[in-house]
Amino acid sequence: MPALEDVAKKIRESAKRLLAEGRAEVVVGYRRGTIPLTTAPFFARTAEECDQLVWSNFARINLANYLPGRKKVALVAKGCDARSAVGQVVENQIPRDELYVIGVPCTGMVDNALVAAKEPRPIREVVETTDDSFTLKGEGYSVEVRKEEVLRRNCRTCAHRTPKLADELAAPEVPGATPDDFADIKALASKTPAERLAHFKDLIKDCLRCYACRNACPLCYCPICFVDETRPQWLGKSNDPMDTLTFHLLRGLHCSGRCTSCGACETVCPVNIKVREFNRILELTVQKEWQYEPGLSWDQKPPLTMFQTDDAAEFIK
Amino acid sequence: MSDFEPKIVAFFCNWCTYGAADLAGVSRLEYPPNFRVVRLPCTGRLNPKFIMEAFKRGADGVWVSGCHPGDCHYIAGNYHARRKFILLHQLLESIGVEPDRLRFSWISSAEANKFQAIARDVVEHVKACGPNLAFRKEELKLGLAEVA
Amino acid sequence: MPEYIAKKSALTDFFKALSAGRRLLTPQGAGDQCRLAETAPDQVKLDYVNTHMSPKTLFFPQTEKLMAFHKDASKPDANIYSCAGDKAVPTVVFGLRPCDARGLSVANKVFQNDRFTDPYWKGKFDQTVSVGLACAAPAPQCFCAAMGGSPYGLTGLDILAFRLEGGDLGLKAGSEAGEALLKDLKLESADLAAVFNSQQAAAIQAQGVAPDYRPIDEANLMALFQDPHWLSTAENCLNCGVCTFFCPTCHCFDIQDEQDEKGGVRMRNWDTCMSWLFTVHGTGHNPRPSKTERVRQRFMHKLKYIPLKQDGVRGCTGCGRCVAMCPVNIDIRAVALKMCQSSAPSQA
Amino acid sequence: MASSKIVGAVLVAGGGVAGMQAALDLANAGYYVYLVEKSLAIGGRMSQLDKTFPTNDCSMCIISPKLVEVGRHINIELLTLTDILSVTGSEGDFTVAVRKNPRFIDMSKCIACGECTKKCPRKVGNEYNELLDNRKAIYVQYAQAVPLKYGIDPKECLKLTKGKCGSCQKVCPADAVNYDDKPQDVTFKVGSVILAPGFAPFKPSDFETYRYSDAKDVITALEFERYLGATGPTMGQVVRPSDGHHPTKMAFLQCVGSRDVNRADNGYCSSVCCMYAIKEALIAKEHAGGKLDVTIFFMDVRTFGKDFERYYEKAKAAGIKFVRSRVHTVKPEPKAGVKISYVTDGGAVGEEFFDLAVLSHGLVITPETKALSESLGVKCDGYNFAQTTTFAPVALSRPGFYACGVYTGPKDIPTSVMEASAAAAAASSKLAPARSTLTKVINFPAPVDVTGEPPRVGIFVCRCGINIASVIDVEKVVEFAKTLPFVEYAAVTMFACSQDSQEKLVSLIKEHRLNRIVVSACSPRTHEPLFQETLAAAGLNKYLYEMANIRNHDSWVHANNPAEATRKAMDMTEMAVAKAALLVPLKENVIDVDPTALVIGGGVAGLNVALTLSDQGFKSVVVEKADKLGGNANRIKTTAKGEDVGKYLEALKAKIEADPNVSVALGAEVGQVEGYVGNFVTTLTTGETVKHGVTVIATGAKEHKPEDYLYGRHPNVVTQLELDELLKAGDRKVEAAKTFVFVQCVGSREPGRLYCSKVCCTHTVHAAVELKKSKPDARIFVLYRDIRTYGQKEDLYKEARGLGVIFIRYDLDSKPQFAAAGDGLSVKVHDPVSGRHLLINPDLAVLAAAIVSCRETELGMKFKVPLDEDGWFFEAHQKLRPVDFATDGMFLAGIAHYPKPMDEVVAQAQAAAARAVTVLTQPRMTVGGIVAEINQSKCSGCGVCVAVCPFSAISLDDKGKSVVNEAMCKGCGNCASSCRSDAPSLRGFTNAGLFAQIASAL
Repeated sequence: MPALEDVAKKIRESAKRLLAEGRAEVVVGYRRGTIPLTTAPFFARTAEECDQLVWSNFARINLANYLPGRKKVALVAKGCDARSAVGQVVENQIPRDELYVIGVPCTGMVDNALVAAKEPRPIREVVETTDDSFTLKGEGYSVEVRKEEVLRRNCRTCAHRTPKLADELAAPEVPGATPDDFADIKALASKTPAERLAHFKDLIKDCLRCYACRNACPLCYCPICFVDETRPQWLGKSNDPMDTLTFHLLRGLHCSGRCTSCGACETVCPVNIKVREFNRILELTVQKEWQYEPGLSWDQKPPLTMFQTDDAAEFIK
Repeated sequence: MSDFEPKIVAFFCNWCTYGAADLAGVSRLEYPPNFRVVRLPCTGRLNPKFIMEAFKRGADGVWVSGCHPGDCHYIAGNYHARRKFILLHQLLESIGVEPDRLRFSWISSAEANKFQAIARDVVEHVKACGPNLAFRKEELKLGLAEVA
Repeated sequence: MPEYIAKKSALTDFFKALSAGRRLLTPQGAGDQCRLAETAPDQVKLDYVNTHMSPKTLFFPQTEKLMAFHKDASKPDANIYSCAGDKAVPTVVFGLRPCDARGLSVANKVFQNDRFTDPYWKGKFDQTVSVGLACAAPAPQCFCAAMGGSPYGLTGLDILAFRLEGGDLGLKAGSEAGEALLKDLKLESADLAAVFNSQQAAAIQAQGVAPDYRPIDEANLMALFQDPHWLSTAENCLNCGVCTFFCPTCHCFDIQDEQDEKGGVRMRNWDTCMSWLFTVHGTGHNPRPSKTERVRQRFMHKLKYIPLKQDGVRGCTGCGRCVAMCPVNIDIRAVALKMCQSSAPSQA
Repeated sequence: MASSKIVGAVLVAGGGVAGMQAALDLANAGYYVYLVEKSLAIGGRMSQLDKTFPTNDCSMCIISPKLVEVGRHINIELLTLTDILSVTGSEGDFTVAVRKNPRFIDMSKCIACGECTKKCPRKVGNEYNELLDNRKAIYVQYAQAVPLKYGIDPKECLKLTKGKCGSCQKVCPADAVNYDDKPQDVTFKVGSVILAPGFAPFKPSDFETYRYSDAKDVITALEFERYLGATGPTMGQVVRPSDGHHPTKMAFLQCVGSRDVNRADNGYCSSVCCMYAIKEALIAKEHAGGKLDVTIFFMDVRTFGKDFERYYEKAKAAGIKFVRSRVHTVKPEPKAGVKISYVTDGGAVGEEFFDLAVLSHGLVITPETKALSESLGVKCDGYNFAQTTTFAPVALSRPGFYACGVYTGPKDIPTSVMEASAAAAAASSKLAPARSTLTKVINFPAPVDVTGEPPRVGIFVCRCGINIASVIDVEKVVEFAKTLPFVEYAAVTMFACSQDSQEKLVSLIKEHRLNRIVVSACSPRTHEPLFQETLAAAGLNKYLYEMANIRNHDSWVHANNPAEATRKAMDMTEMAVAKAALLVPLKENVIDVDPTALVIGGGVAGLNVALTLSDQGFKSVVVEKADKLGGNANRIKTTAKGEDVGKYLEALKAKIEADPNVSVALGAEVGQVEGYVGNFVTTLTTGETVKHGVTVIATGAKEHKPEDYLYGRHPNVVTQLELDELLKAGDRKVEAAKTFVFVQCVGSREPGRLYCSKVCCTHTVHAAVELKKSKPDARIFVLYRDIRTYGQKEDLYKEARGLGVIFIRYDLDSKPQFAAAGDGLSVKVHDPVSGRHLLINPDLAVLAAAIVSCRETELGMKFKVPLDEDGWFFEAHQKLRPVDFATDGMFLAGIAHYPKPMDEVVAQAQAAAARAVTVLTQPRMTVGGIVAEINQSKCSGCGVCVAVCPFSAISLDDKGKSVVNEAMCKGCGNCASSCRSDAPSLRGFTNAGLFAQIASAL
């Protein structure tokens, strides 16, 4: 169990070195949050600032999101984040030589909703020293929580926990988890269409269309998102459920073959919608049809930029 | 439901299926009048958003048809389209859109009979699904009577 | 003014009487499911932290119909818009937190003021009795006191309830209407001032030492606006707008027309200054082209522009929702401190 | 020849795919074309095909745009029902006399509604469907025919033959029927003549043992093709003619009327039958859902073209059975089906029942064509194919006469198309001074600027006689249209397409200041260009036009439901108006074209490209990697026709040297490439910079270095080209040798190189014949898998056998075994006929080594052109664009495309030049119209559009944002649908326009 502080030290050392060498002008990492159970993305530009960099069980945000358009940047990246960064290089959002990846092999990040379910009392403080557990403290209580009990769902099925394409690693490699078996997605087939539609409508019923999922997503770097289009206006602005569903479906399609299951979308959702359900349907299809996983090589072609003459599509008759 | 007449939006590529529909006309092959055709240069032009828009606006069904693989006037448009269709088809089916509401076909400009057969088939299947009440925008609540 | 007591044993009767002729809304559900919902008098809960969303949804729902027309060509008014707001229902809300009540009063001045009245807001607001429940134990993100409020504040409330030992509720009027209502309810009156004051002091103390944000009030607007810290303050912002959606005082909206085969509706929907679309012009020009301008707008609006327009009242009431909800931990308290620093030389 | 005598027009005889291509290439290169077609419509044999091999493309789908292009070309004068009477004069200045036979229909009036056919009482066998069903005496040749005008068959029409009936005249809503139509003789002048009269399928009626004439379940392949066709007599149902049941077991009998001097006088191989039989077998299996067994009885499988061998393998994998046997007897069974008796090459006797026997008939020259050749003075071979030479493969014996297609020998569609372009090049080679002297240009008034005006939509709802109005309440549609937004004017018109309606349209546009036009009538596929021209004539940008197809898609298919049909017409009109209101004028820009070609490769192909271009006055720069010109041809002794390659090459090089239009860069390769069609800038490795408008890739290929058969390890094992070099040098090794073994398919048709090298069989057989002639005592063995001496080359094979060359077949799993025996060689091979192993001790073994590609991946990337998996450059379309790349301004010639003999190389070079001329001849190219554009403020530079553009028309600029090259964009809209942020937009099919259509559809 590497101590979080050891990892943090390694990150700080690398960050300072990269800044000093001029390899990077900014290091994108995490700092401690101002309230419990959080970290915040942090941009270190000086050695002094590097001292604020931390490693945590709550480093959920995918920092690759901050890469497009930057120059000389070093990125603190979990397995999924590093894959997103690779995707951004593949998609011309940042040149490979402007990017330096400080990979952090990751044992998963905490889902705060699961923590809240375990400990409904107000939490005043979190103490974390290792990457397998942490202690919650509040008015007159102190509880230790094992991380594996409160892992985000995407982290539980992450097969690429060690960033394989990183320029360096800030911690020893870790084995990948058993990959997502998509059992729930496959089980949808046993429901009637009406049941399925009801399920998905219920899933998004609280959606505010704040688009935090989109904004936290490293794939959503479009200068103007389709939801903001006005001519034609693709989506109504009211809280009509079909407009909301359309947003999620189209965002799912846009992410298909590109999503690394980093879970940022679900993490940031203020109403705790499992938005990855849409992505996962497509992820399963992409894997099944084209045996493709994004972010695993610098020169891969995303599935929607190519085709095979024998792509299977029996439904087209 | 027997008197239900579905509204279907069809997207045809100019070179093949639109041509097949033309030929069906020349050959006076009758089929039900339930769909309205949006002509595209190529199925490669079909943005999945168009399909969503049709459903959102209350289409009971959507029919997309283009050239057979290999026949594309633009060399590869339908191959690229096919990848999009594979994903869209899977996504919509998974989230509970009745599979029969969304139909894809390849019909060459010579296949007027196939066109007629599929046209009938599409209408019949959408009819069997009944009106699209769930996968569309809600009817606007005008509430004009309640005005104080 | 004397205070009143609703006895623990008679709480159901109290709520029954309170909601006579009105629907009763109270916080229901826990955690992120906690929201104002219609409640039977015997189902009122007192042990929530706060509603997940702010109560502004009551008077300013996310989507609100303003006008409508029909397409029935046989009638003379076909295709002509007429006013069609949803009918307001007499309501009593119990359980507003004082921070939110203050927030509603800020928003109320936006929708109803000496220059302008928004009938849609007014219709609902004027038919609602607001009953607060004081916060004895603030949450980690709470800082109402620092923003000039109090966990026992009365602003924006007709009545404030506070819990007494033994389970009784103390009640204090916040408005004349509240006072009248309390009288009507024929409750036992008592002098609870000492209890109230000591509870309030303890609750304020529990929020910790309140930083002094007054330098912002005194600072030169342009100095605040031009301060370079906005670049770094905004750097990790995702521009998602969660802060604005959850904020009790954020009130911006976008008006849209929609139509279907039977008619059309003009509606307003929440909008957010965090969005690129919020300020983009028809020409394509955007005066707030990047997130830096947008982030600045939000904080300047809360902490400078609203105080300037509303006699020094801040647009932030310290409810802490934005702090808790921000995916990247942009904490308005930290931003306010930066603004304090940047405003060091006060107005010349 | 004085240029004043040169006529800038060409006669093209024959409206099949070859004739059409030649006509288009000529017309697009500045020559006026008279396209003469005997029948009612152009399209030829290809229009009868269901699918085309090896891609299984729908034949009609790919030919149809070409038909339309020919039909609409202002510089192609289409003369249907026309016979050529005579051609007098000489090269550059011929006078052509033709007879235009009566159609009895006024083409300017006929709207092709088909009312006449419905009423015509006279049924006649339908030639289009090989007489398998009936047409009427008044008819169109096929539904997609161009010109789409009816005609009366004078031999069958009751009115014309007996003076009775006249019903077509009565029902014709357009008053187009004219029974008094008379033949007309006309003459015109042309500078040269291209003959492309095509072929007829061999009729196996005289083959008594095959029982075609009396057994119902014995049919020809073309008949079977029609059964497969969606427009055929059974609409694509495969049936057994005797009882209409679906066959479960069928057979193809190859070489019926080909390679047969016994029962037919056709010694040649028809070249295409193996492939079409495989194709029909595959398609039939597909139609039958797999419930069909197919056996193909063959002598040699000749799948020698590009991707053909893979097709053959695919067929085998699909379970199609190949039996090497020439079937001797087919007997009808009492009820249905046939019994086929055959002997395999191992001597086994077989007898099998089949539901259906399909005779793969050869291609023959018709007596009419033979007579035409004679009357025009064109020399033909013994099979009546017109004679050509290897080095002038499309030139006929009479100066100024050229040919393409099957007229000069059996060939497939791509070769015919290639020859057509070659013929266009050759036919215009002497006409360059008269280029653009007879061609017409349409000048339209400058369009009115409607920018900023609100839309003012004009709607014209066509009655189409009764075609629309009898079903749809057109008045109601008009009344409805008047209520739609932006509509200023709406009216009914009788025939929207008639001349007077067009004129009225022009005046109404002006009178009502209409700036968007909607016509609710028929199909935009046939009529949009006409109306667009009218808009242009009225001074309106032609893209401000939208059509609602209320005839083909409505009245014609909903005749029994007038109420719904009317509602549909209203919806369709509303959709059209919704889109029209959002249309904006589209600009067509002109770009300059640099009239120079860069020819990469200085072999026979490249040099011929350069010379052909020079004929048209265009400059070329030939880039050759080696230090001398000529490429592989330097190593070849003679052609299969016996022509001396060395001499030819010397002459070719001398011509190049003397040609002021051609410059050569030796020892040079392509370095950096910038630009696009019209404006390439290429830097050579020598440092030289070339500005050019087009590029022709002719980089050739190389001979495979065999790993087997002791090659390189034994001095007496050589390759074919090495044998040629030995022969040229008069080497003793050959002189002394008495026993020769030729091994075929060395490195070809094997896993990893699954293609036939096409030239080796002919090369070997030719060499064997030459050796045998010079050394009658020599013992020559050819070890082969299938002998593929296609076309008239079959005569060589026959000659070789006659001379005593011994052919022994081997299979891939029992290849000949080579061993050194002392100084000599011993070759062991299994002879399938005797069933024994033979031991041969050759003095010289010649390996027919495969031709392998140079796999020019890097060059391909520089010019944005693709390679296939074998490394051959990949043309735009295997059938109809054999020398073009998908990327505009890029062309292909020679064996960089695929192995081929020299006559085909020369033809392809001429073809590539002809295609290049269509670009180079325009000093300025018009680009734009319906093309994509990028809104860069929405572009993230992710590159999806760049990746999905089939035409390499999109690239990222220096800011990393996408940009469309309008000169290369074809308007498919792939980019627009693939971009997540909608940065690309397809003009004419914008998101807003299509959304408006969707909204008004519901």
